Amino acid sequence: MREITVTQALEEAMIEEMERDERVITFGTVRAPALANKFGDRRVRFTPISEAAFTGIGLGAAGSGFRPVVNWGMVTFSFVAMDQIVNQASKIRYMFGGQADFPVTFRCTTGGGIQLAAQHSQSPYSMFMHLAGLKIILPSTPADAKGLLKSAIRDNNPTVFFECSRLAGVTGPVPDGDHTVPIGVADVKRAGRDVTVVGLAYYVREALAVADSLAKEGISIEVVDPRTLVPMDAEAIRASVRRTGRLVVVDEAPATCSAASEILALVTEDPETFRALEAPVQRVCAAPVPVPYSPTLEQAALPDRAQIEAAIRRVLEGAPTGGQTCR
Amino acid sequence: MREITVTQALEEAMIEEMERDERVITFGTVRAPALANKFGDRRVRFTPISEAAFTGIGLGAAGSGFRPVVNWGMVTFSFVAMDQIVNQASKIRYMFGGQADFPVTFRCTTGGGIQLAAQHSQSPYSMFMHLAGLKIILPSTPADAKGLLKSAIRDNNPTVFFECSRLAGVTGPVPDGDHTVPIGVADVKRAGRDVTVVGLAYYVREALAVADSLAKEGISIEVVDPRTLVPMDAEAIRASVRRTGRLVVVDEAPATCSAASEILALVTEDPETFRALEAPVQRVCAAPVPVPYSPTLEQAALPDRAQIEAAIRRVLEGAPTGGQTCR
Amino acid sequence: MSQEKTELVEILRQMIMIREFDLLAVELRKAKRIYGALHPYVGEEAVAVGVCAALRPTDRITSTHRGHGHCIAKGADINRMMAELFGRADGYCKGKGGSMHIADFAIGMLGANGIVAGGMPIACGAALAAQLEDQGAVAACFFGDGATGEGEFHETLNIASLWKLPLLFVCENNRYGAGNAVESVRPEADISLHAPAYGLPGVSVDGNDVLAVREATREAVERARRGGGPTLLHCKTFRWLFHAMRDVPQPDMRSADLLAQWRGRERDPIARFEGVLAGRDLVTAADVQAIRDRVKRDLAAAVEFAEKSPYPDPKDLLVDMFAG
Amino acid sequence: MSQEKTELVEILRQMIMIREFDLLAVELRKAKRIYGALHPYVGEEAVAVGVCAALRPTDRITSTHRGHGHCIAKGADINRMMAELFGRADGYCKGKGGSMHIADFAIGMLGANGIVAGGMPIACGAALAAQLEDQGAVAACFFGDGATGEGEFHETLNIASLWKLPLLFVCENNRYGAGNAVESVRPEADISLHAPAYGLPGVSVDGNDVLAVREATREAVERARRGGGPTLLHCKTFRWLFHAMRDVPQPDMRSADLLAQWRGRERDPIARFEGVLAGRDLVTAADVQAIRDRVKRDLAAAVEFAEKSPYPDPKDLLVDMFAG
Ligand SMILES: Cc1ncc(C[n+]2csc(CCOP(=O)(O)OP(=O)(O)O)c2C)c(N)n1
Ligand SMILES: Cc1ncc(C[n+]2csc(CCOP(=O)(O)OP(=O)(O)O)c2C)c(N)n1
Ligand SMILES: [Mg+2]
Ligand SMILES: [Mg+2]
Repeated sequence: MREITVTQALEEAMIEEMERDERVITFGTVRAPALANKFGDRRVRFTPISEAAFTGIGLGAAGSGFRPVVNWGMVTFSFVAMDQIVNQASKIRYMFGGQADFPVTFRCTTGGGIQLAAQHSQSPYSMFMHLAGLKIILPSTPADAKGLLKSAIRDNNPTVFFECSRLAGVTGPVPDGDHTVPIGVADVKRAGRDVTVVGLAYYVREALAVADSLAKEGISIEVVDPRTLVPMDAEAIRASVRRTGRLVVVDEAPATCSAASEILALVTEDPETFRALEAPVQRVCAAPVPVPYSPTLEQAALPDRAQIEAAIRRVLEGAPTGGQTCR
Repeated sequence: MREITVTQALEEAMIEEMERDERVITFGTVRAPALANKFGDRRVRFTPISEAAFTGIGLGAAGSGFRPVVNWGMVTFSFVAMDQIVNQASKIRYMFGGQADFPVTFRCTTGGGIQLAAQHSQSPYSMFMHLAGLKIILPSTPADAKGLLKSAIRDNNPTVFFECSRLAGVTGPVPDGDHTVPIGVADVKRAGRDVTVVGLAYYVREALAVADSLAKEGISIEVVDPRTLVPMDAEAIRASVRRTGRLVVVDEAPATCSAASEILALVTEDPETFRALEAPVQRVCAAPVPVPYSPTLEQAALPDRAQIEAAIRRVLEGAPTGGQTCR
Repeated sequence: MSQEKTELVEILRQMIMIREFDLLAVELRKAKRIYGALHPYVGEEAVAVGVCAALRPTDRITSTHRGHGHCIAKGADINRMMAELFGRADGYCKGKGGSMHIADFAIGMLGANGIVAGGMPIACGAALAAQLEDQGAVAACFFGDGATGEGEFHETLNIASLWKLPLLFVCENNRYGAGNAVESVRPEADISLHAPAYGLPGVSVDGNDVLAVREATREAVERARRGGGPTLLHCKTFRWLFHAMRDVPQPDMRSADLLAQWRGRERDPIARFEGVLAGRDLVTAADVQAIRDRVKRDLAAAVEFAEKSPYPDPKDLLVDMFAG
Repeated sequence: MSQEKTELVEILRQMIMIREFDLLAVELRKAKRIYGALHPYVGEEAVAVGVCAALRPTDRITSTHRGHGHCIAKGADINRMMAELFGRADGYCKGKGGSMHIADFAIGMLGANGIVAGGMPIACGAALAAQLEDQGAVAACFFGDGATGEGEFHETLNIASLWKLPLLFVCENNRYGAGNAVESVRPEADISLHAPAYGLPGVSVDGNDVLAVREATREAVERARRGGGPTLLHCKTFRWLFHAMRDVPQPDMRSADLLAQWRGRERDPIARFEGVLAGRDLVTAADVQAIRDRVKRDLAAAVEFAEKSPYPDPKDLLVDMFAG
């Protein structure tokens, strides 16, 4: 299979969906020359720096028959538009009794790790997950990125599509043709017996790397990638935890009220899964600070492989696992 | 002790703090005639309907030596100001290396239950908790409301003070004099042996009511009120759960990535508390919908005593508790 | 009856309907037969009706927290509006929205909005859709004087003008935003002053003169349909009643004198328009009385319709959340 | 040396320092000795320096993502600025902020801001503080032409004018917001046109003429100190370099011709001001060369200071989060 970057995969998705459906339009503050040349400046626009207005414009155009893809740029810029997201987009369908659909996709980049500091490095997906009424997507591979963006654009609901900054240039195989990935289905990126590690975005890769290295000790890690945060494929995660009896969740958002908290809650409130647990569940998250600029501090603020490994060892402590019997 | 409403308690707090420190100023879109008459229209202002601007004005004035109390009105209006909250208020101190303090208090009403529908009924504290850098307060009694508002105004950090709509008219005893309540300290509102119920705001009262009624069956409920959501008094909650072995969290926000999720995570990731758990932990939260208008739907959307009781019975299932032995 | 006369009489009927609808709603709310918050449009009828009289059914509007007038003027069914206020299953939003969230997408009414200025970007999106569809449709957003304090007002003016969108900005300057007089929250009371900085026409009009509003709207709409871009229409009117009520009305601090001035026959938009019609021999006092009677009968029927409609079934709580 | 001459030479020195600082920063960033995003102020020096020359140390400013010039003009220490770019413990923010978040509250520099228009309400709060303190202090907020797209621009203009706050709105119209020419995002290029709707003076000035900027600022500041309220000062200037760089500069699509025009001696704010000073016999070519040499030595020392400063200790990660 051909290998392309996440950025290329996303651009392919945009082109294919715009070709497929002329009601797909797109705008944001940054020009998209490739798309504009192909589809013209009526369907591909750039806007003034007015996130609140152009978010609402996307919503209004969606309610009037179009399928806008609105690019916020960095997710931190979306906070300027938060009223349109919270009070309008997430509520509009239900509040009006379901009389219209609002097929709008909001794209944004997310995450830290590239020294852009607090106002350009944030991973606030849980704030959007908390709102009933938005679908939330966070892919970790080029194939998932392409397939999920295509699904998001075709979905008839407001959808927020998060693009992890550190994954933009990462390559991976992407199937040819109309490759879509269903919204709401988690993916087991690596099967294992001893510990379930749920990773988000960049931390799927990091979890896989740790799993590789622990495999040498005979510790068998299952890496689950939710891919979609709303709807969350709770059953896939629970099923994995019921097999392994142990859960570590890794994400670069601070822990408090995070997606990681939610996954812990989904697992521990389910009686069957709770009973299968052999160790306390663990979060490996960012420190509770705005992301700092200096590389030494930023590295300390964000999770790393050592922390993931330590959490895995904590949940394995005293456990009669493959890993431990092999040692 | 004299009994006053939450609203009166909050007004007392404002008056006392404005008398105590002339650097305390206040503004919002609604006039506050009692305060304005007492302290003049330089310190007590009303603003245009410009939440983003006046939130930032509060922050800027705080960084310039004042102690503004900024009234957003309903918490849903604060989303218009979300950039100033997320990108500015929560980050400003850390991002600038701690060179200045920003003693600003943001007040807002929160919650549903009074048929104001989706855009005027929301309980999004977890979205603010997720941000590292804000202190978050959510009192349930007039005494706590007064004592915590006074502490918030004196605190040297940006603080969001949530006022539950359904509690506004509720009365309770409030000590005379300079009554303050420390930020970050939970309160056990009722001691009990069998189940820890953590309630937030209005649901502290509801949990107490359920505890009363279950007491008749010999089921002994401990009701814990965190009062402050950031910093969360995790140790008080964990200590309670270690005693009871069972946890139910009740709140009127939807469950996903909520304060309730966070409390479940804080409890289940702590090894000692995890080992003390005798049943899956439970959330009793709002349905995942924007709060609907019609009373029948709104009641169905928000938690009620029956759901609290059912959750308590679920965690007690098969348990050799006082409650069960009495039956 | 001539086409012109039919139209004018319908304008009168709509204004009377709006007034009676909201006066009735106030009584219903006082009696706790309906719920939540209520913002009566009484006194401002000429704005909604004058604007919508210049629109087509395929044109789209957004509204505000004070939205009943806009619904009725755009052609909404009062039965379903009333059922919504009663929180019933046959309401426009199946009881999920209430007074502040009535919408009827089928007639191009894209929703009331409980967030001040929140509807403006949405209307701008509808105007973008209209421009892309290229069928000559336009959009209009209603907003209050208070809403001009919000950044979304400014952002939307800028983009709509830049893109020459077929959008009509209708400022209902009723002189107050809740308890605050417009002079107390704006250094310049004249809202049309914003237009030049955005390179679009700003027009001030007597918002209690329904024909003047219709005329100004027609000009703006024609320009918009021709690709000439948006207009800022500043309609000067007055809110007769309190800002809002829940169980009881919010205190209204305005002087009795001021209220009397605006409620007098010379300023009342309905009385004035009745005068115009009578002067042109288009209606008699009896005709007007007949309209009023019909309106009252229709409203009584709407209340009956609403009360007969069931409350939504709690089992349907999750219905309408996501589209398939 | 006369007071006047001292001041003018200091203005020249600051402009040269800003230019050299940012040209050096570009090289440092290309060499990956500093991190993150960098927005050079080259070509716009006369705005920051002209404005700050009319301010007192006790006056407060807020800045933007393109903030080095504002820092230097307000009197920041280039050693601590440079250490911040290097991400070191002796930087202004102890390495936590970087280029987009330099602040020095001690000199009234309330922070650069990575969010377009985000600093304006904060400056307005500083102006409110100044009004309440009643010591004649003022505040100024710098913002770009692109920032006028944001609602916070409008909201802040309105409140500042309404409350007659001592606030100076300094629009640095460098004709581009990132890749977008001002004409492509605003229907009206002239930003001072916004002023009338807010009842405040709007003044356009040649932003490459440092004395003109200083003069316009002086007038505005004097009015503000007297309680006359805010001014919108529209400074027309030009961005010489790319919008921003990370590991490499963002592509700059502007024509070589256009760049050459603005970089020529007739428009270059520094060359022009050198000409003015030489024409008034205040400096010789040798004087200017001496200033340049000193600036370069100071910058070399700043780099040395920065590099000697340790990286922040990861153990201090949580320090500075909350005030006691
Ligand atoms: C963002 C936001 N802030 C505050 C409010 C509370 N509020 C509701 S209506 C209103 C006054 C609006 O005034 P105006 O725009 O003039 O409309 P009018 O009520 O006069 O029709 C206010 C402040 C709100 N609903 N939304
Ligand atoms: C709210 C927000 N939206 C978008 C951006 C991305 N961005 C950074 S600088 C910039 C252009 C700003 O243009 P202007 O205000 O003219 O300032 P200049 O860069 O020309 O100095 C943009 C779009 C941002 N930082 N914040
Ligand atoms: Mg009004
Ligand atoms: Mg610019």
